[in-house]
Amino acid sequence: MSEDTEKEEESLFAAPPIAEQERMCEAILFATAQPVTLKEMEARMPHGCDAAEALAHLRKRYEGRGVRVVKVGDAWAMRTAPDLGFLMQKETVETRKLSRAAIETLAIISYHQPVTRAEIEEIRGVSVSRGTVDQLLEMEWIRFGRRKMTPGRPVTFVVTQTFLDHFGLESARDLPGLKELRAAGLLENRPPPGSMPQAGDGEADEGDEAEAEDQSELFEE
Amino acid sequence: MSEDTEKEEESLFAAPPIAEQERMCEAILFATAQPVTLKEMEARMPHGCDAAEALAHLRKRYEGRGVRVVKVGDAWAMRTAPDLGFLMQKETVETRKLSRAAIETLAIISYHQPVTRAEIEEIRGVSVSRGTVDQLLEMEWIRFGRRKMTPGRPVTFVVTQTFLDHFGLESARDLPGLKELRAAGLLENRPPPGSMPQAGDGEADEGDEAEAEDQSELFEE
Amino acid sequence: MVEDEFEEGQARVVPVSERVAAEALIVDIDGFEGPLDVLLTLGRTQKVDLRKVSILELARQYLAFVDQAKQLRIELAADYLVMAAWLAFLKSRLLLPPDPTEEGPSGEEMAAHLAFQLERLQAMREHAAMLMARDQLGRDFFARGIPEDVTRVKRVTYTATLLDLMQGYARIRTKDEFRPYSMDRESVFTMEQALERMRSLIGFAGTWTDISTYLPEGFTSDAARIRSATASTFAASLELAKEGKIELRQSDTFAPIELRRKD
Repeated sequence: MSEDTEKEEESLFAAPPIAEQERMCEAILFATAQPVTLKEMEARMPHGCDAAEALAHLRKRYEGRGVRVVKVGDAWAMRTAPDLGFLMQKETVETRKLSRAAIETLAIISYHQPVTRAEIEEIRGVSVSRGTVDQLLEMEWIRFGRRKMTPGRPVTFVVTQTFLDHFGLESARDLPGLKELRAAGLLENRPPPGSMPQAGDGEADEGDEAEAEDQSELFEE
Repeated sequence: MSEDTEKEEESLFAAPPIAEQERMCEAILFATAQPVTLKEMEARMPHGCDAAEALAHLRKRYEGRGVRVVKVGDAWAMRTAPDLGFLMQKETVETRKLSRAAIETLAIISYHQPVTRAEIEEIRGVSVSRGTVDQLLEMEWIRFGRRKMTPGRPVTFVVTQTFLDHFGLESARDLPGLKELRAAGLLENRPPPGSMPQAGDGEADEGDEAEAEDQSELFEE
Repeated sequence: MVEDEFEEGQARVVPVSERVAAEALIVDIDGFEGPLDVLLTLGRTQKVDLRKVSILELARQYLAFVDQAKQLRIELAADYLVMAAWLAFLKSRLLLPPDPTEEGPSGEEMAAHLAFQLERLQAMREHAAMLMARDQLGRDFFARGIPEDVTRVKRVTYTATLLDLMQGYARIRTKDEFRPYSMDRESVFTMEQALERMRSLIGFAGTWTDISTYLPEGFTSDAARIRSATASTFAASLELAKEGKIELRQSDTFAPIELRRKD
């Protein structure tokens, strides 16, 4: 191979000192876009260099530092130390308003707890998406209450202490009633003509209308 | 802002030891190809860290190595040592060949910044084509500076951090031969006596104020 | 270094023999970047410090250059000719003794400024070359080859206020009470109704009659109903007067309005 003749030619010149070879390895590993094999490294370094030895020195030098020399397959690369991974993340916290569907569901749970999903749907007049309930559970504003003693023994939802803390309430009973809401100007209309729909009246089946509304709920999220 | 409360919270914990901070700076600089400002760095490091001090240590540590810690404007970066460029033939990116007009325009902007188009034209004695400026803007080597307080409020051009990074300059003050040029009065904005023919007529007569601004600007950067 | 680059630039457009003959007579003016560039080249042929260049000699050379170019029927750009004219003027100023009554800068001042311009351009060219000769990123030194990008972790937290909660609840509980808005028409006597009523009555109005007597039954006691009926009856009267069916009169402001059939 031509490499051999080259070797003979170049062996007239001494290889650079090992410290210099280490510098070279360092620069190559730093700047190359892929992990580099020893062979590639030596091909790029002046003749007579011992990439393996230079690399061993370099590895040692980087021990315990913010950057490490790591083996990737049969090639070498430099990587930031794993314990500093947190520096490579930039966390941004974004606060968003709860969707209308979530607020309404939460409101119903807080006013009617313990309340089943079917009851929530009846009061809202639209079905409650799984995502909405999951979100509230995840936020730890609601939790499962005990099952209702009705056919099917449906689970109920109740609000949590986290919920009370967030809204500054001693208990859910402190929530203002409809009359007070009206007095506070939060209700514009006349009192409801009939009595309030009773919780536990059973699952009203959702018509097409409700389904259509359900769609809008999804979009709101 | 939430940042403040976070800060207060975290100030209860002591900042990591400086050696650890150095590791962090090392990892951050190592990971990115772009220069990172002190502010960005500290935003990513735990509260109470002194990135400037950590960097001073780090810079010293990398002295004479295959990779160096360099300052670019008000940011920091890691770059391979220039004497090892020969190892990196594979990484060499062929930059677009700049025309003589573009090179001269770039030089004029870097030495005279902030400088208006009319001033560039006066120095070169020819009008500056749109394409030349566009090319330099596109390469992000120049950007618009603040407008000059002269009639017409012309826009000015200044060089960018990318420019400094590309030419390995800490700041525009480190431009080669800047001092000598200034001493020779060749960076002065000398208004022509009487009616010297002007290329790109117009804002030839800058006030003394503008002149003073010119000079100080370079020192400021 | 700059020198080399510069000469190279010329070599592209000028045969060597011609350049040797007279460097000033380069006819392809496109090879130059304007008159200042030509002057700089001419100045450099004087092989002296630009600060000590003979402006007189320079002007002479430039004028010869322009002259030659014109003889070759090369279309000269206006700025070349403007420069020629200005240099001719400068030359005259430099040669003639200064006229103390004449205004404006002296020949020496103008010459000094030209020398300054040439020196500045030359300096910028040299420094441009110095800049380009520096180690450059991606050529002599390199950035990180495998950047580990900062991953942006976005954490979304949701919030709501007590007001949101209560309003939400109120919204649900009052949904059934919603009634589309429609005008309550019970106390309204429309103009159409008034017109219809009056058409059937004016046949009997042979004499002047107060229009208030035309208010319909049931609209004479409740104030709101009186208002509505009065307004519509009045409007209907105007309409009938317009049609020429009746005449209207009013003796005084706020006096009763009276109508009479028109025959």
